[in-house]
Amino acid sequence: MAEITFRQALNDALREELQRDENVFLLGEEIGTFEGSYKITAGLLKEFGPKRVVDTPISENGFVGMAAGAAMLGLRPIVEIMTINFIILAMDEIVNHAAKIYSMFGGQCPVPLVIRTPGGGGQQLSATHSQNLEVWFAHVPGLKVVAPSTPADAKGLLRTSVLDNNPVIFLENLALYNVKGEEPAADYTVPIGKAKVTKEGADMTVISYSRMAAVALDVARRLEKEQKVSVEVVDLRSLRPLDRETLITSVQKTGRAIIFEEDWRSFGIGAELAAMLQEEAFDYLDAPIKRVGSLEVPLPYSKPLELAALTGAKQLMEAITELTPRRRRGSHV
Amino acid sequence: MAEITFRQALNDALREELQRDENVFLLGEEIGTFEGSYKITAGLLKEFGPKRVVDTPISENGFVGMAAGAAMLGLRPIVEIMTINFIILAMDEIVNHAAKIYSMFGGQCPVPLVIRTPGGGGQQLSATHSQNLEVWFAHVPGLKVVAPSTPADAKGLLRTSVLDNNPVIFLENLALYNVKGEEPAADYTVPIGKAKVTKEGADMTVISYSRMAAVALDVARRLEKEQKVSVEVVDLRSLRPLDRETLITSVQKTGRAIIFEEDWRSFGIGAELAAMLQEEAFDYLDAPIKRVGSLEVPLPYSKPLELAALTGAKQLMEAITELTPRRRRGSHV
Amino acid sequence: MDTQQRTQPTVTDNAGFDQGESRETLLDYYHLMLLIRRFEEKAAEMYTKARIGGYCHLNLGEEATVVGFCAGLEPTDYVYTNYREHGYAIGRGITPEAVMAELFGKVTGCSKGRGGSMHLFDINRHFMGGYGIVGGQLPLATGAAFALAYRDAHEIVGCQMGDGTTNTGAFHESLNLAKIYHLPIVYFIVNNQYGMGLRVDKGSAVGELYRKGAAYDMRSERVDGNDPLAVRDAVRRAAEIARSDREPSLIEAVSYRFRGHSVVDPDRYRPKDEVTQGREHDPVTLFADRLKAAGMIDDAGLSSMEERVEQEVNDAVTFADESPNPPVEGLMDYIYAPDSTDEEGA
Amino acid sequence: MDTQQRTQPTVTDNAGFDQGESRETLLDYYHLMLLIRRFEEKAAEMYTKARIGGYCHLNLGEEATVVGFCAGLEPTDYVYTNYREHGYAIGRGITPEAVMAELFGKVTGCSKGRGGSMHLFDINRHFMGGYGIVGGQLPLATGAAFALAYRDAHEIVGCQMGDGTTNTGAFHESLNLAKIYHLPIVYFIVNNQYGMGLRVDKGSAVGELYRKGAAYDMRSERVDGNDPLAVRDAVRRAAEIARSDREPSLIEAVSYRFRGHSVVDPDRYRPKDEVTQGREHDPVTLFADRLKAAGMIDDAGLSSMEERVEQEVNDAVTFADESPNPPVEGLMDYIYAPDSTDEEGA
Ligand SMILES: Cc1ncc(C[n+]2csc(CCOP(=O)(O)OP(=O)(O)O)c2C)c(N)n1
Ligand SMILES: Cc1ncc(C[n+]2csc(CCOP(=O)(O)OP(=O)(O)O)c2C)c(N)n1
Ligand SMILES: [Mg+2]
Ligand SMILES: [Mg+2]
Repeated sequence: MAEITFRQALNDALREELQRDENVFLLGEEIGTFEGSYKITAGLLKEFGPKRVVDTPISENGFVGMAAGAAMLGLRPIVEIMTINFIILAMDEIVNHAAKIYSMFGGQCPVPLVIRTPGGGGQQLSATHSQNLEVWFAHVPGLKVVAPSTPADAKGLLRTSVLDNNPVIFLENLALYNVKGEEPAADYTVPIGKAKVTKEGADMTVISYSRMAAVALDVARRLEKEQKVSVEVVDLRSLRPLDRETLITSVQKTGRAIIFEEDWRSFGIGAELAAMLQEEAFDYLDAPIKRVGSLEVPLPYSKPLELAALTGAKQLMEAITELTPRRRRGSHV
Repeated sequence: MAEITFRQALNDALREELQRDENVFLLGEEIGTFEGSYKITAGLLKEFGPKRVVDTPISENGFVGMAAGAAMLGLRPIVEIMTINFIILAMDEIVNHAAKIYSMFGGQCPVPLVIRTPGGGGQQLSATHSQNLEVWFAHVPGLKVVAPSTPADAKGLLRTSVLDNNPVIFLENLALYNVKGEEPAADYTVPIGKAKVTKEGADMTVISYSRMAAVALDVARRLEKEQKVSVEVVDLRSLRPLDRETLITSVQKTGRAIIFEEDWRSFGIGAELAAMLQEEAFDYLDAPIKRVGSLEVPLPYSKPLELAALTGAKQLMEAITELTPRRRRGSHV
Repeated sequence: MDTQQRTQPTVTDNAGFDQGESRETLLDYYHLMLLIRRFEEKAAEMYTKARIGGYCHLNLGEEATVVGFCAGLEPTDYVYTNYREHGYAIGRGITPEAVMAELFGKVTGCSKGRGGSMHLFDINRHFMGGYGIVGGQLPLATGAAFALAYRDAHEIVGCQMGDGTTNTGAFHESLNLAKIYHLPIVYFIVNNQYGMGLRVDKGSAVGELYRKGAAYDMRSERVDGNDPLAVRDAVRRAAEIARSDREPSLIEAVSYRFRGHSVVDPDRYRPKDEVTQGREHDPVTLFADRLKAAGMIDDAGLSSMEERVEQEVNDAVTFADESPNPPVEGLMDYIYAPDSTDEEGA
Repeated sequence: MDTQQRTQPTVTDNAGFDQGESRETLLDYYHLMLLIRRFEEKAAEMYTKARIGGYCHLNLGEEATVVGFCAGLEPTDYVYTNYREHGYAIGRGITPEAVMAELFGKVTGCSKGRGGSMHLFDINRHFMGGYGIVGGQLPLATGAAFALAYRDAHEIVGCQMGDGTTNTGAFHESLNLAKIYHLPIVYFIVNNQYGMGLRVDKGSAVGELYRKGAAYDMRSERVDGNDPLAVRDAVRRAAEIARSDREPSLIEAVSYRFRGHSVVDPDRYRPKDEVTQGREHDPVTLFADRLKAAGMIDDAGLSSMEERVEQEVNDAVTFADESPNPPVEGLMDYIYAPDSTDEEGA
């Protein structure tokens, strides 16, 4: 089975969408001549020309709003915001405008807009260049938010996002771009709002998304091999709308849950999941739902500090061990 | 005992801070000649002159960053953002700059900045002018976030916010400005990070902040009179840092909790509270923690729709009834 | 090179009209100006009667800028405005009924009662919205122009804004984008001399706002906002350049806000004599005088025009009054556009 | 009125220096330019050796703008820059050791290892930070100038930025604020002709960036960024006006980026001959030639200067190498400033 990188999957999906629909165009800083800060758009300017692949000045609020306006007239822009840290400058056009235009004007004008942007730490980019902030978007009605963890899902979700008639925030992660995974079938698509059980398990459920969903799967598989504990892994894939059903079903089965996210722990995505699950599966819970997230500090540049601040496989392992039912634990002492 | 409005309490606190410290100055749109969109700064330009009360053009990111820069050199700006809906334009200077400068530069330069801004719906201001968004700020390390519900706490917290050496987001609510309450003692201050049990109760805990904390207290008192159920009410007052201890203690006592907030229900403040409480008080919970919030829709202008979308006393009552232990319920049928 | 022209506000009490002007059209302009005047006065009245809620901003004193702007564009051109847009909505062909119904929050309103005074919209008339966030409409309008250029369309975009709006980052970013991409758009500043209580020169380093075009090598001019024909001609010049040369323009129409910022603003901060003076240059009466002086209408004609307009406004109120509220069961409609590849909601 | 002056880039291979120029000072300038050149070359080397992480942007080719800017300000003036600031930090008196240590992420770095290459800071030298968010430093610098005006202080603010930064909303809002409040600040654009891969005229509607001052009635001029004296004099003029008249200025220094945007950028998008040409106007060698021609230094002097600089740079690396990392136990320090009225953290 052929493998491709996350970067290639995005590049392929963008190319296919540009070929499929001439209303689709790309807009963003350095996506053309420079071929993308992270080379996601490599080759596309050459192939489709400057009408379809548009380099912008450093004006995030301006060109995101411009994309929304173009979408109001029926174009289907795919915007790249170089990293999620800069999208903070465009929140007004995203939240006060793109997210509200369809509703506020009584359903007269959809805004079919996709905004791609990578988040995440671990590259020593320090405090202003290492954020996640998914929760800011997931909180807002009128937006859809997706965060795939595999090349296949990235391709499948990018396609459905472009077909969607609403503003979709497509969240990537810097540390995922070089990750390889199965190349999906030519017609593979992933519906927005559907989570995926990436590994079945009996003892507990680990819920995650984006890069941490990949880490969670590795950890779970390793533990399975070592026959330590049977962990079910759910990859959210979409943060808004949330696939409550899949989450509840899994936790009702395992009775234990850990939410694993890269972002700062409090007031994050995990908070909603834990709150919702204790509402919906209270009587099935054998233990409190745990949240594993990063330390709440503006991420420092210095490598040892950065490593100490960010969560990862080690922290997840610890949480799993703490949460493992006594009987199973017993079987190893 | 003398009573004052929430508006007057803020106006008094601003005046006193301007008198106390000449490094304190006010900055914002329409706070001078116009005396404030909601008249919080009425009379202050006349009293302190244009050096201390500065009208700004419509440049939220520009003047919020300007205030942060002035704070870097030791001034203590109090910024008014006319409503929280416009602070969305200033998120970069708040989150990428004010919140990170002290940490990212190794503790060399504090940013003693207060940003006051009212949120809330119910005024028929429609989707772009009725938001809350507290969670965006509560999520960010480096920021402190307060949201008082009474004139006394407003005054007490505004004072401590101005004395604080960090950026403090001071959240008000349009519907609170005319609310009256006890005038606090001249030296009354409220520490940032301390919640308040505004009413003791035995059957359940209702946790809230800002305007909804006032509504919750009314409802709880009414129910007490009618001897229906004994509700303990906790007013958070600060959203970051969170006073976990007070919340946990109360819920350990009552075994039941409702989080009551005006904002959209999912990924809100209540999510963190529910997640944290099920982590810390799991074995004390007799029922799932409930969240009562507003419907997740861009708030429509039309009054009947707005009323249907926003949460309030009625919704809280229903939740309390559902959560009331059977024995007590029994005693009324 | 300086691409700016400075048009000295022309004295407006001059009776002569160019040959080209047809009586019928001029009377239409007058009718629209008067309709806006009376509609806004009625809106203020309805607000005090609590039939209208939220914020309500009126075009009183700006009728000539509104009518001139609308007349300078073609019917299929796209229009974006700020929240002070009742007149523009009517000027672009939305019925006074549908506008008043929106102010009343009724389901028959042009935004189905969801937008209110600040958020009027009509996709069929290419009226792409009033926007309550200052500056918010500029990037959107720029994007609409981007789409029209992308499709090589005949239509262009007209984007209205206030004087205070020129101090926002969105103004700077939008005009720069429009120029580098050669977009067919006319940015139209209504300089009514105030942003809420802030006088234009207190908030803007340059008081003559058309000069801001220099930072983008953008053609810009200033016109007398009390003369609907001067405004129309400036907008036409700019529209023509947008249509044929694919170049943006910036127009500043100098006007005066007759009342407070919104209906609830007591307007205490402006010098009495300034207000009196401002109101003396009443664009509606000035234009009526010109029409009379040119023998195009007489007092009888004027008063029958008054009656007609009064009728139109009253009909709008009746319609709004008798229209139903949006059904509460429909509250959760329109959050997401259909034909999405997922199930609704979050 | 047009407050802009257009200074034609002066031919820089002219050997003559004004009377006023002391040999010592000129040699100091040269030393600083050479130090920055070698420091940056070493930083690139250390990056490829993975001793430096994250993003790393160099001042190679911009030495004259850096030195001229620093020389035009007084030692106690406040400086804000973007993330391409190693040279500015050194030019304002932070030791190469403390800068290199910061790049290495060491606790002895000028930001204690927390900021890295993009976020150098030294409160004692009034170096108020490099900032990684494009445009982010402008409102902050404007606020620092606000504080100085508020206190009627002698100091002023120098705010450096790149050419691409002039397209941000923050640029527009900041310059307008500085003008209406009459703030003592010098906005300094280093036009190195590119923002990452985007040529200045592709991103900005006006290619001559100093012309953007017109939108704020702000005094602005353009200087040859390859001549440290021309830059210094322009900054001095502006600083004097800021200090005595409390008025902001805008300066555009035309320069060229010798390498890619950051150390990892292979720089494939620029025409070969353009790059070659750009590098031929090497500000460091040009200035060396002038000094020689003026008989202020000879080849021996130049090579001993080379040795001295090499030593300084090597000492910086040694210092950085031998310095400890920040203690992990201290990770949660500095999130909140002390003497708050609450307990730390959230
Ligand atoms: C981003 C933003 N900031 C502040 C406000 C509050 N506000 C509403 S209207 C207004 C003044 C706008 O003045 P101008 O652009 O001249 O338009 P006018 O009201 O005169 O038509 C302000 C500050 C807002 N709606 N949006
Ligand atoms: C708000 C924001 N958008 C985008 C970026 C990514 N970025 C970093 S540097 C840069 C180019 C800046 O060019 P210029 O202002 O000319 O400065 P130079 O790098 O040439 O010194 C961009 C787009 C950023 N850091 N911040
Ligand atoms: Mg105005
Ligand atoms: Mg540059």
